[in-house]
Amino acid sequence: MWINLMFDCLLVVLILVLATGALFSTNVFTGIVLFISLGLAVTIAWIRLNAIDVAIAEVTIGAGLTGALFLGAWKRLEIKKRLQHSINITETKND
Amino acid sequence: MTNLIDIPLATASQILPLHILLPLLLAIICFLVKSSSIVKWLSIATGILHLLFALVLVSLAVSQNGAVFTYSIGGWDAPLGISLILNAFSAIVLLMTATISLAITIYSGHYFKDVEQARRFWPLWWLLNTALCGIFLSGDLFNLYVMLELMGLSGVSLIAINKSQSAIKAAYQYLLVGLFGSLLFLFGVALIYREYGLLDLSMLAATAQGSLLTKCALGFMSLGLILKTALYPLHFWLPDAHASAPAPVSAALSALVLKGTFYILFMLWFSVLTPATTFLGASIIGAFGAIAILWGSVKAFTTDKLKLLVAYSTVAQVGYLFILFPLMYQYPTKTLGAAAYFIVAHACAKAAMFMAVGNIQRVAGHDDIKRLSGIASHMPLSIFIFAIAGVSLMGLPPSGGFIAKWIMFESALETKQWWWIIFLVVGGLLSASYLFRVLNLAFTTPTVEHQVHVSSSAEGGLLSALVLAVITIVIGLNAMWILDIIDIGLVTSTLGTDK
Amino acid sequence: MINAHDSTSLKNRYVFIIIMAISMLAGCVIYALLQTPAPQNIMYDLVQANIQQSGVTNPVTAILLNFRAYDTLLEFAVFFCVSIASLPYLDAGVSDSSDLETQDAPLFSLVKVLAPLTILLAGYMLWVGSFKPGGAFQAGALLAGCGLLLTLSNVGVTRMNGFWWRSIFSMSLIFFILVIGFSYLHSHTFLMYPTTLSGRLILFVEFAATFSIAATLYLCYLSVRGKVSQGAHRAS
Amino acid sequence: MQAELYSVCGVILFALGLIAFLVKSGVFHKVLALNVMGIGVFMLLLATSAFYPNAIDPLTHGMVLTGIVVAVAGSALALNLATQIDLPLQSDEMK
Repeated sequence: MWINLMFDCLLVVLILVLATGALFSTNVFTGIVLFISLGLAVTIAWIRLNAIDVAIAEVTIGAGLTGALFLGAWKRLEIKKRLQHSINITETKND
Repeated sequence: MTNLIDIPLATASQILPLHILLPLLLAIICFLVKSSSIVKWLSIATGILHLLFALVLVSLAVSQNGAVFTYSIGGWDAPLGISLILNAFSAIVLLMTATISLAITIYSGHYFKDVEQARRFWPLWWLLNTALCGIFLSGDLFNLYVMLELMGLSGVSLIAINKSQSAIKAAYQYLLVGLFGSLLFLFGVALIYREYGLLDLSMLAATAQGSLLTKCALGFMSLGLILKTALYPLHFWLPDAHASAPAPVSAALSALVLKGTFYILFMLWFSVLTPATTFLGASIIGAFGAIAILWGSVKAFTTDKLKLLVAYSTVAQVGYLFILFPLMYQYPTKTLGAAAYFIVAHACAKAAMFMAVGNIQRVAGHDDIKRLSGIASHMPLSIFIFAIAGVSLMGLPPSGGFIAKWIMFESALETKQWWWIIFLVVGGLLSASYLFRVLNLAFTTPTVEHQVHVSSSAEGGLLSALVLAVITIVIGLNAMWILDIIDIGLVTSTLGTDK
Repeated sequence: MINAHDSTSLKNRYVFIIIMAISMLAGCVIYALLQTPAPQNIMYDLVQANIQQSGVTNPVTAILLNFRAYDTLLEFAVFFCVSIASLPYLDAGVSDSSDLETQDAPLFSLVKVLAPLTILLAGYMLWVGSFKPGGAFQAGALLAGCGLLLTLSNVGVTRMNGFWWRSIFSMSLIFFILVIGFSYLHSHTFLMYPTTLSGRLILFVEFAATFSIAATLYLCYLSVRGKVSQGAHRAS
Repeated sequence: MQAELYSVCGVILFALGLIAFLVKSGVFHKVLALNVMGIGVFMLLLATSAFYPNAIDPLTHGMVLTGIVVAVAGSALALNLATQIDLPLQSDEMK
């Protein structure tokens, strides 16, 4: 009983730390990776709360696919930024 | 409760789920069928059918002395399943939604020339209709959340259908605001569920108390819904979203979507979680409404773009809706009629106005107010519709807007909250000034370089807008009609849901 | 210079006020939460009493597809809406050669093993949903994950605008509405399944929903990621 | 005890997301904040059913499953629109 409660407390602290890290990190990529780990930590919390259905959905949809979406969008914006940058450089050269 | 449900009422209740299924089915068909003319005619036919259903429901509600229709989906009764609820108030709003969406459907058939845009428009438009009808019929808190999300997401996609940068930016901002608002609402739902273990609205209405947790929940839900309804300090997203969308979409967003979120808020305050409401809270909301009237009117007066002007006018008109809160708190029987009147009058007027403005913008190729001088001689019908809708927005006598404001006057006097009357009068004057600014220019003779060239068939699609504009006048002339339905509804049930 | 400094200090003050306000709000909510006794647990008894007639033995599936199937219908509508909204952006890409995707052999052979396994697992998940944790959403997400794996190893799908793809996106709703129509003929009530068939009807809906959900999630990924073309399109 | 712990954690997560949504600018942090707020609400809901560990309320599980799926749909649309916006993205001014 006591050990269970300790585990819950630790898990809650971990979740809060991961959430803070994901939300307030200055680097976008770090934020996304921390968010995916938050999803995994939360999955454990769902299992602790006897919600196995939700845990499966969280690990596949919440952490997995949302993470993939974030990474895909991040990658695309990085490429876009690079392209924009190169266009800007060529434009200034032309001027 | 059981004596109300006699056989004709039970049969009539069968129509309720059709209001959701019909638009949903059409959304799928519109998505799968490629031919745009089939889609168009099918949409118009469904719109008419939908309107007929709504008419049947309203006439039944009247003939059954304002009976409350309830329908347990799947035969599972309230705490386990979801029930649909229709009372006199929501019947009127539902009828209004069906009418306006039919008008917008007909207008859109003319509006979208680009086949690609039309193909994206129709399924999303019918999904939006599904969500709207779902909100007005829903009797379950979590179901309301899902409906809000559906309404928000389809609204966002509708703004973005023309893929221009400004539209996508506006859609993105609207989406963030919408998701944020829905999450605040969902947080409130979770708190309510934490306290009562219930989601059904009529059961909640019977058990809710004014505890601190319920107050918090109501606060979060109200905040989310106020954000989505764009009350003054939280209106920042509205002008962009409404101005950069295609005209039929702006009409739907201003006339219907805002009313959807307002309806939920109104219902939560005055029929579900009433013990948790306070006069102070209602007055604060009313005060922001008053500021919204002034701010929106001033912004509308100073803007250069016609569509932005109409969008800011929406910000101002939303202010009136929120002034209803303190009045409603003290004098519900009378103010409910004002609320119904105001919602219907503003929705019809604003939809007609956006359609007219959309037509002007498309024909003239821009919506710069300064360059629109003399437009009245080219597009008399558009300006005529604009003017009639404007009469209702200003609240001049033979219009629905006048009746609504008149009842608000009366209940403000009755409850000795005379200070709201100042804002009602000033708001009316201000809206008159910004609307006359447009009308004035439209009737002046233009300078040569600002000539607008108009083809003869420019105003073909405006028939439905004209009908809406006429409706705003008719409900003004025939004032008793809506009020009677509301009064009948009040006899059998208290305000919103049945207890 | 002074101006810039002023604006940052103003922003800091604004941030500080937001943080303080929200912390106080959260404190108030937590205080209220701890004051409130646990809610009455009527749902459990109700679900237990009615689960026999629902056609499935997993209570969550019973809630999702029978007692509150209306919510689920609308949720499918939400997904449908997102797929309509995402379709036009499918081809608008600015990616150049990408290093997230690879063509190296070890990954490809791994994917060749993993993909059928994921599909198998998704099928199991779908079937198991009626009596154990699992169901359409989880299966759909797994299937979408399989699609994602294939994309990562450059086995792409084209022409999601076509009629068959579009019918897959709307499949969940079409099947659901068919089931609604069918059961209406039996029971004359919206969404009331005939008791003897309800288990099979639920599985039928879930089967369709799995494909729709998978297709929509996959489409979302593809449209967010953009089209992979060798530096063809440039941002304007 | 467990239920209280997780509901407090849910509220704190929601508040963290709220702060990040209002304070942070940039696409990814906004959408991440929305997701974290969602997780907070889900935790609050699931914690409610943990008051009766022997009689788990399946309704909350159903709600959370629906909520997770709707959240993914919303994030996907948001990222989709965000990637369509031309740079610079910092110009999106949200309160």
